[in-house]
Amino acid sequence: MMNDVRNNVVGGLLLFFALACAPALVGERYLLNEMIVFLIWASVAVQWNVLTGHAGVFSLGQMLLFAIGAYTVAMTNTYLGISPWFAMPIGATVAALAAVLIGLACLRLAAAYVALLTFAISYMVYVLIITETECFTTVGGGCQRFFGGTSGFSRIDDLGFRKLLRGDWIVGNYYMILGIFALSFLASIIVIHGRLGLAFRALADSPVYAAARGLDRTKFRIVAFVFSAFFTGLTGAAYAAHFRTAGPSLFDFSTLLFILAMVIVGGLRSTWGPVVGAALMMGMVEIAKDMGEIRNTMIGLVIVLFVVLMPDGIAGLSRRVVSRFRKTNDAKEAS
Amino acid sequence: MTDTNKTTTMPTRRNFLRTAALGGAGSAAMLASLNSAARAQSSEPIVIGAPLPITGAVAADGIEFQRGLEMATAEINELGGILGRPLELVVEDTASGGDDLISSAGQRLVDRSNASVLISGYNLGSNTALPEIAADASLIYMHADTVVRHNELIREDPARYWGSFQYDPAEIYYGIGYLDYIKNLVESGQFTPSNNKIAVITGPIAYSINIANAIRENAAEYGFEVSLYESVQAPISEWGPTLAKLREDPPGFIAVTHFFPQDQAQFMLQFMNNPTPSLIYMQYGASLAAFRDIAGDASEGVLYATVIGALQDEIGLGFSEKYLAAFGDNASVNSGGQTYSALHAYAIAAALAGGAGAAYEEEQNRLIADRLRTLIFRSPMGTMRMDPETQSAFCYPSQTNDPSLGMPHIFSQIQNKNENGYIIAPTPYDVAAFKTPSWMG
Amino acid sequence: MEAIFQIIVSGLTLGAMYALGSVGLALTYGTMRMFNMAHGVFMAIGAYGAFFAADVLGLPILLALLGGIVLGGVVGALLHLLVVRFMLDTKDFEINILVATAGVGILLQDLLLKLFGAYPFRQPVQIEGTVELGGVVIPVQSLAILFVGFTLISAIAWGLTRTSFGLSIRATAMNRDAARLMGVNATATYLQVLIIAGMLAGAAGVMISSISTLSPDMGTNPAIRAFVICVVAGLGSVGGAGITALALGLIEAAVQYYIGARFGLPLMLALVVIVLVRRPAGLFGREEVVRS
Amino acid sequence: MADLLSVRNLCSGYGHIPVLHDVSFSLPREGVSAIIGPNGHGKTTLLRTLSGLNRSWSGQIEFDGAPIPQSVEARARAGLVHVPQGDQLFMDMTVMENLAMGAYARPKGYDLQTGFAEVFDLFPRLAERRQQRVSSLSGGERRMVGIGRGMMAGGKLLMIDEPSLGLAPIVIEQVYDALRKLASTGAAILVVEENPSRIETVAERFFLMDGGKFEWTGDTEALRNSSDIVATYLGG
Repeated sequence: MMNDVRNNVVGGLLLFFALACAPALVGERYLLNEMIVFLIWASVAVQWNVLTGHAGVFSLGQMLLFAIGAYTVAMTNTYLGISPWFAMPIGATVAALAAVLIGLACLRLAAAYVALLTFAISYMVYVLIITETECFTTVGGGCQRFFGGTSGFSRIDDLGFRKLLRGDWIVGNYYMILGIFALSFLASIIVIHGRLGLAFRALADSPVYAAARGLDRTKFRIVAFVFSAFFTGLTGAAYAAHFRTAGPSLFDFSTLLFILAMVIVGGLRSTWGPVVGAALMMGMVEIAKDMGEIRNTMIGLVIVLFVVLMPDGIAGLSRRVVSRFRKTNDAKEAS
Repeated sequence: MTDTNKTTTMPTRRNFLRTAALGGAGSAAMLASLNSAARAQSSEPIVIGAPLPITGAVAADGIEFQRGLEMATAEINELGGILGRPLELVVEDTASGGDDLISSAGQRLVDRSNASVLISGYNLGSNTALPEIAADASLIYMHADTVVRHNELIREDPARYWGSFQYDPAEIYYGIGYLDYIKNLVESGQFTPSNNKIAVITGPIAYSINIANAIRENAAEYGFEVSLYESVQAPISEWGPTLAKLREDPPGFIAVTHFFPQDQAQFMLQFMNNPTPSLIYMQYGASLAAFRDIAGDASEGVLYATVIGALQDEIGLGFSEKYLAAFGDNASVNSGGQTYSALHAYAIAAALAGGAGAAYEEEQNRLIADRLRTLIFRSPMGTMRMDPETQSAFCYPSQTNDPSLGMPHIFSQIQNKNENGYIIAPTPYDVAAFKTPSWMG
Repeated sequence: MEAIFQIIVSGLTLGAMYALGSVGLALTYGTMRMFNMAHGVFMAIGAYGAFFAADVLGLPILLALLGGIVLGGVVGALLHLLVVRFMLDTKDFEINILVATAGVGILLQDLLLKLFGAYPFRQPVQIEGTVELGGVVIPVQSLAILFVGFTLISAIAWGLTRTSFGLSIRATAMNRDAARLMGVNATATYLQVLIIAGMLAGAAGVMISSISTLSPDMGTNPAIRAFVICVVAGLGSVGGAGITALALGLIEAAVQYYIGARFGLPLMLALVVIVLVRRPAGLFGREEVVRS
Repeated sequence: MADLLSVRNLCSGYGHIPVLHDVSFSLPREGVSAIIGPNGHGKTTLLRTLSGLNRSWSGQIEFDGAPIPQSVEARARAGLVHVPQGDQLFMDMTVMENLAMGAYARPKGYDLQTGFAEVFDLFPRLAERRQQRVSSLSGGERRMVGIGRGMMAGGKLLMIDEPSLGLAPIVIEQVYDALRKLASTGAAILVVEENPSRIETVAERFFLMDGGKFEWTGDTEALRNSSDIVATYLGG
């Protein structure tokens, strides 16, 4: 078990250093920005995988937790002038607290109901935000609603890199986001391959046996939910700090499905799947953009093909390839 | 308008140039002469980057924005491009999405397509993503988001956002302009309301709310009383409960600032089942052909206004005719005309400034921005003249008394369900007189 | 008094539309534990199908409505034959199918956009005119929606409980292996269920577009509502979905009148959350919830 | 006349773990046969493989003189009726609906009432509960519905998995009485039962399964004479 952690952490560090070198090789702001988006979605996907793949909680409320982190940064900055640097951990904590409440309300239930209840809650919050019409303050003749309404918040204070690095400010943002991704991924490795992951597996394999051993299913599910909410919220906060906005489009159903597709295409229940899935999906969209007209047709088609042909994702496929390779090798050695 | 359509068949090159001159107004001649005076600088095309909502909720408008740009690009190239360099249009889809998608599209145009300018109609989101991209890349960005937020942005940090222009007035002028218009209507004796109450119905989008609030806050000053202020969700198809409220206390005026054409059409259809003696004004949506298609007879009598709509004079009709001939009768002149006008204005400004600038060429782009800031450009939508303080187009008559110095805030009334509404105000752009709607007769 | 009558009319119209949208979704989930994320696009396809039949082919509206419904069924069948069939026995079916059908939705919506553009066409398949009832003027189309909704949903409810075909669907839903042991071809049943759900979506699309407009993404909002209604009703409860949809339509109309139009949907959702937390299997669902 | 069921070298299992090893046997067209043996040694797997719920890895199955069809539903339609372990009823349906499902594969003209009458004759308790949801019945009653549902199919072979599992002794008596009555009609029945003493008086042919193989086969008399063998495998 410790070996598992070590191997994965070493792998993670290699990835981290490779990604850390990227700005030196990639001068283009567009590409760096896309890599930032990749790191953000990869972090959300990694946490989703911990929650759904390992703890068996099928949540559709991940974008709500993400948005809570983002809105915390936006609102504390807009109304109280708090720096995004301070607001990020606050955002993560608020998201975790929200997860405690939501978890207590619905994690006793079976998978499908958890999915729907978390979805209903997040949709309700979304509708309340976008139908808000009373102005909280008026800025230059325009209306600023308390939760930002349909336009959300914008022009959140810069992280300070514009002053420091001038034209290369995006490199500063990149490293900040990379740090958060690394934190989130490292935490997921420790959870998946640690004692908590062991408990999850025990609960998934034999709920009765696990219960007999004194493992409380609901308690572990809530722990997993709050844990992943913290990092999802932190990523959301970083999103707001980078894009300097937070708005209701964070709740877009298409975004939710896009990230879910990353988890599934990469491989549910794996460790590295979501990262690979995120890279793949982002790369695919990038290629599709060059195809102009048929962009969405292609994205839809590729998602369907992946899920139908590779139900356990890329991680599952690579496992099968590796085991076949080992088998043939073993056979060769034996003969 | 339907009559003029018939005359347009297979334009010859001469014909094309003549109508191009009509569409682009005096600008075409100016650009042509600037171009002929100049030696071609290079044959490298100038990339016009267009971050537009081609898919998603507002795709209908996004596609028109693209058409407008395509048409302007073709015309300008026909005239020799900008100082001999042809234009090339590159569109990125913002998918009617939020700032992440919008800024990704914008950044891609800058870095990948080497766009020399960003031009859009409107995008959803916070309306600050593209000004940021433009500021970072020292580019010109022209949009018609029609938001007061743009004005705040420029006022706060003019040094950073020198390149961002809103080529129509902010939405707040709608509210005051509306009150001003109905007051005038009553005072001039064209219309006698049943009472001085206004029912304001708004949707959830900031644009609608800002207009509704402007009406609510200023109504008393103009001698009106807001008797109902209702926010609805979008989309909404069942207006029964809201209409029941209206019918309990029938107001003299109803202002629907929620702007989806299909929702407005449903409102009219359900309203006409049992109408109250109220003059109905609808924001934006009623200006689209879809509104008349869906509402049919119920559309007749409705007032609408726009701060950037095709005029029904020689230039405006010339453009409309050409546009519909190119893209079919369902095409929306008011949307396509926006980006069409913007690109023409940019071309003139760039030609005057000595050529288009690429990304990060701050010096050249600042020259173009200076030209744009002082340009008085007569487009098919009226005169585009920037307020140097907010880099938004001046509004006539709210901000200036001179119609040749501001983008007209035009009021139209649908008097025939088969045609766009007729412009009934302000002078000199009006082509018809206000008619009391049939349900009040 | 007039207002109350108006609220009832509006509420029933809304409810009938919601019901048409949700029953198909409930049926698919109930039978095969599959949430069809392309359900909203199926509605749009039905709506465009009817539009095409009436406007381009010039068919009478009844035939056009039928055309929209049939087209919905065809798309449902294709979804089964090209996608679902291959995924039925995979691990994580419930999650994977969500993503796969979402992909199908993106694909089909884009095709609609390519075929018809984004122009918000008027749905020609509708009946114009009004009738007056107790001082309230009711559009005939509202009555048509109520009629179509009521007829289709009763037909489904009757079919499910009173025919051997319906019995086999319910049996497959409750216990697939046992149903197969009785000689039920589960794969064929799933195909039939997706055809029926597609037809219902098609009908819902025609009805919804008749009182709003056609657009490739017209199904998104109705489908999300349908999703929520299925949850309140209890997953897979078809009759429950119908009743819940009507009730929620009435509540929404009343809230719009008495509290304010913007609170209609949020209050409905709050109700959903309360119902679910208190009655996890939904109002009509039976207890199949794993509680620790 | 050929055997009703003939199985040769059948292998099967779960995942990669083999459970059945080269099982071969055949059943005549009439009479009750029983598979006995300790739990966890493949009895249920054998029935599931016969009915198609488990894939057979290798070997041949012939049913009614022809190779058995592939799918579960086709086997059911061919007359191979499997009453699975743990009843596997349609819990939200009424007793009548469950029974009606049993006759699902029968030709269109079949009158359900005849079937109902036969089942209610055998299990009068079900007649009283006919409109109740199965989920509200007791364990014994559910077992009766399960067997009754199997009877409704009017198949050629009725395979019943552990009819006594989890029931109180008095209910077990009732169930076996019913089986005995059913057997007296001459139907072909295959029963899986852990405890040979329960089935001893009902069946006429016995297969002792251990470790996924038939270790011993014989008739009632042979079973009585081989109590030592049986004891070895069943521990008593």
